[in-house]
Amino acid sequence: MELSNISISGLIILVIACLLVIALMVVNAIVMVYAERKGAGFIQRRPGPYEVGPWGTLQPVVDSMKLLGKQIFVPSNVDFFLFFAAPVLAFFPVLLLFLPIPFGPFLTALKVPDGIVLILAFAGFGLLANLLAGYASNNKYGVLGAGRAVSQGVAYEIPMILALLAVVFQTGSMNLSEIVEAQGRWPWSWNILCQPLAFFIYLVTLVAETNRAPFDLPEGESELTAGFHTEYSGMGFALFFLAEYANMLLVSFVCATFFLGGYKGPVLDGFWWTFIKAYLVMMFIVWIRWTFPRVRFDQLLNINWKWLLPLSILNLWITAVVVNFIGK
Amino acid sequence: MSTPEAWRDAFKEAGALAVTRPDPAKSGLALSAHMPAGSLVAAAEKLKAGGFSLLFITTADFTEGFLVTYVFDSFTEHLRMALRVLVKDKSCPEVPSLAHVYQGAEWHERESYDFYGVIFTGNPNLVPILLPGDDPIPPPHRKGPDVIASIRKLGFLGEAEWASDGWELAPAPPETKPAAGAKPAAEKPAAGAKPEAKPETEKPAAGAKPEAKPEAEKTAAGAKPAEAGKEEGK
Amino acid sequence: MITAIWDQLKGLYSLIVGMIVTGRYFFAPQKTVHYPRKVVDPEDLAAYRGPLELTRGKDDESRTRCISCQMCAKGCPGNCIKVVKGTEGKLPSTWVYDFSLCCLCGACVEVCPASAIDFSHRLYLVVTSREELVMDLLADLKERVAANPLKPAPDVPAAAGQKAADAPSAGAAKNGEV
Amino acid sequence: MSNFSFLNPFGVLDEPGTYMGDFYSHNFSKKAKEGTVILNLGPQHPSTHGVLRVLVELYGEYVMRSEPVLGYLHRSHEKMAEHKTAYGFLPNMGRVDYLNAIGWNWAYAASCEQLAGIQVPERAEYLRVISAELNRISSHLVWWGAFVLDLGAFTPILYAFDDREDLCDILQRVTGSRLTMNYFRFGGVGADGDERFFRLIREFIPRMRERLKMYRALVTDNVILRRRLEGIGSMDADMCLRYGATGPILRAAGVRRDVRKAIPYGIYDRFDYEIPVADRCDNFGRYWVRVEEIEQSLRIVEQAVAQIPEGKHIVDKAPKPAWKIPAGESVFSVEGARGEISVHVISDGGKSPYRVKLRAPGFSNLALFAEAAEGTLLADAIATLGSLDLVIPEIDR
Repeated sequence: MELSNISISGLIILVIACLLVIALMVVNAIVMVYAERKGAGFIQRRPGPYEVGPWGTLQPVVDSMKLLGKQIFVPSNVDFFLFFAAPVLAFFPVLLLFLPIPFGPFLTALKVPDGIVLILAFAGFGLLANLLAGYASNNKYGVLGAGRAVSQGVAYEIPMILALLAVVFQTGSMNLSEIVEAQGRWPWSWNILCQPLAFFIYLVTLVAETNRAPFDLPEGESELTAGFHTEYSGMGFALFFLAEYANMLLVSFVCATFFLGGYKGPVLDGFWWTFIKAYLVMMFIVWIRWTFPRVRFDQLLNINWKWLLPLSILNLWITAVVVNFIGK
Repeated sequence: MSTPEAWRDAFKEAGALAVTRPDPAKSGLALSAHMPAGSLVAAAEKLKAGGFSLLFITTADFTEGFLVTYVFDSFTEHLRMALRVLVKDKSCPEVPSLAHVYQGAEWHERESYDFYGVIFTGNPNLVPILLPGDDPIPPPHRKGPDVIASIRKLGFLGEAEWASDGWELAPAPPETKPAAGAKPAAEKPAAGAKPEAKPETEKPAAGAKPEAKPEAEKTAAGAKPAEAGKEEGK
Repeated sequence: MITAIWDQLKGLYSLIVGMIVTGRYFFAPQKTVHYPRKVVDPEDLAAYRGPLELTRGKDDESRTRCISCQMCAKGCPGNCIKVVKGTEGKLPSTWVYDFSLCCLCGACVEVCPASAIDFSHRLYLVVTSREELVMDLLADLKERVAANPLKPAPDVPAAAGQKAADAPSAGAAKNGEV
Repeated sequence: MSNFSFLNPFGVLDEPGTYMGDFYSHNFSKKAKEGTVILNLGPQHPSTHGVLRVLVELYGEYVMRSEPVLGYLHRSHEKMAEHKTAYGFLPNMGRVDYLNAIGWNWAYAASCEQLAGIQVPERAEYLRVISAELNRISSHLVWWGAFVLDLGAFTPILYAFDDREDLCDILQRVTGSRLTMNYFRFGGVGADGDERFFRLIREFIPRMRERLKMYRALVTDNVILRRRLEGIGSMDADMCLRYGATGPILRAAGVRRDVRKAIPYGIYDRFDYEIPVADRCDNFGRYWVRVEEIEQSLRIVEQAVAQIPEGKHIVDKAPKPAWKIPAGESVFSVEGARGEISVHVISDGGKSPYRVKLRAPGFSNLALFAEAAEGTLLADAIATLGSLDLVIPEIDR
């Protein structure tokens, strides 16, 4: 619905949408924790969680109970306000990012003409939260982790924007619903085929943006014990955990809408296609995590500034030329 | 430069007290040279020039003093040799450090300093390495007065190919030691007497170790604290 | 410039090969022995060194072969065996074994002239306090013989006697070599 | 001043409590420059294998100066040796370095046998070679998994332990335990290998060769790993000589030195195998040398299992637990998984050995970490630490 002339009914829809999104985020965290631990288990030829509940399904629920119950330990002379602001800042802005995403033909919480600008603008908040967490927890490892988180987050924002911009160029509009409408029903008419380079660049940046797998330097276990969230236990750690999975879900939804045809599917359109595609992308991220070693920090930045950025600019330029001459 | 004879002359020039040839089949050492503390660094530099590396330093407590054995071996062709230094004064044992010739020696020397209290002058960082640094304990590996053995009685150094007069580790006169390798008879009564004698001396020394200052002073040289050594004997 | 790009492509190819390997293992059968549901197959446990046990007597099952010669107590580096000579003949009256001190080195088993001691194959031993680790092996021998007496058949392996319910403490005959 | 004045000759030790942090960080920070951060890596740190603590002086992310602090796992095996019988000290050998227990068993048992002049029967020699090489493979597998885990890959350590389980099952059939093996006796080995033992080995060798191909595809050729290892942590031959570093570190520096060939012991001269040498001097060279050694050890075991004769597994009148080592001195070196393991036994013919010096390869290998990690990034310092294949109980003894 249009943002400008907001009415009472519009407001109610918005509130319901927000509640639904919070429910989605929590349920998704539970499902993703289970899926990740099962996936990791199967890759490593072990059964994964098995004891709690049928086939271990209650394991993440019990984990979150434990995290709720754990004592929140605050180390000595810590910046009290920032220490507690950081997890909250990490988790809640992500809630706002789910609104413009078109789950179904009519299921869009906030019909905003330039949905992608809203998403990318707020994507930087998680970065700020990591910085605050590392800085405020009075721990040398935290400070090192925070430094890495900032430079990595800033570095990988730019190729991400340029990659998405290429798709926007091609479809001519910033509104996510129109982008999905522009893609056809069958896989060969999705953007992934006409923008393969943009898809590859976006895939790399989404792994880096959510601090996952080969790029998980801010919380590199083997070097910085736990990076920026070393000193967090109990709910603080749980919120960071939830934020990480919410970010993963968000970038997977954006990847689904931009490159994999959103809610358009071969049989009949609907929000389930978005979820299937998003969860496929997430399983791919989990698969990457359990395969590759960690990239060193300067290599991480080299990949970005020396390879991803030029490639994305080149791709943008080619798209512009093609769109200009063929005239969409 | 890789035959024991060549090295024997090299050590002689470096001022060795004596050069002994332990039986290689039993001891695994091709040559062992006894150096005075002063000429140790010179011999080590000569060995380093010859491509030898310092494998480890063994310190052992004997009646004559601390015998510090430096074992060298060459990485290109195998020739295992030992430099030995005898430190007679047990109250303040001093040995020049090889840390500037072989950086690896620094840790081995700190370990000997931990266990025996041998001070290696010139070691860049002579603080305890394996034992806790903040509450130092008297060196645990020193032998009690009744279990200590004598190098000359044991005679494990092998026959001396060349010995200068200053060397006092020559094997003890044969009549107290029937055969070089056999356990000298004199040792047996001491060993026999050991079980009874030790428990009394052991208990008070161990019990009183930390608190009583004078007590620790007296037994500092020969104390054998209980916690490192398990109560021995049935 | 071309070689740089070629290196990157080769690098990407090596990443894909790595992904294929883990992908294939995603569907491979699991290797975990899931303890409550599956048990380590006893054949593998033949040489496993669990806590000590007294071997069964030749003629009378519940009589130990021990002649209380103290060889094992002397030879044990951990001093975990206490044998007290009994009244009737050479049989010991008490045979106390402290499993918390034992380092399973096997010196006692090898030095025993009457081959009276052997390692049990109790893999699933669980105790809640250190005192429970101090075992009286004479009582243990009687209890095991009572549990599955081999009766006259002297050396038939007691595979049949395997109790599946609780810890499969192997009552099998002593394994081959001393 | 505490009454142990002779322990503090240069007044280096200040009164405890007058400084922040503990004794070692205070002693380390005396030489710190401006604008640097003193960081404690360990002793509770995920990437130090066991309880190693490294004091690191960081300038930003660069390691300017580092000093490992040892002693958190010091059990004083050498002092225990002076209170136990020679036979009673054998189980300790499995506990000094539990990843390569057989190497240490061999060094101590052979050192006493060399002193006492005990001959070992043929079959026992073959059993010794087979168990030592299998133990070397299992030690290299644990190193391989843990090293790649340090670099951030979580899965390969599970595959490595998957293979190591088979090895532990095989070795358990003869030694009785899976980790702290007490297999060697003076004059032979503890138990003979039965038919199932040799069958399991024959099945294991081809399967392991298949797995080595998989390891190469998954990790060795992985570009991220190559970038993390090549050209980092350079330790050349001269540095190894100055520090006494031996084993794969020395062989990765281009020196062809393997105790099995340099000082032939046991029956190693009957098998044909090469010594993998790489003159790359960097982390990847050490990685490559160890992975190749797994292949060579498989070849040795294959030939040994084929040629093993019948016979006794221990000499007839083998020394009993109350056996006394004859008076004398003996040094014996063995090629362990991490380098040259030497045991220096001095015996006065009494009930217990007079002095036993255990030369751990890790002790000298770790000493050169400070010089190799100077000026590198923190992540590279952790990678160099992992490439040294450290086992802290062996270093602290």
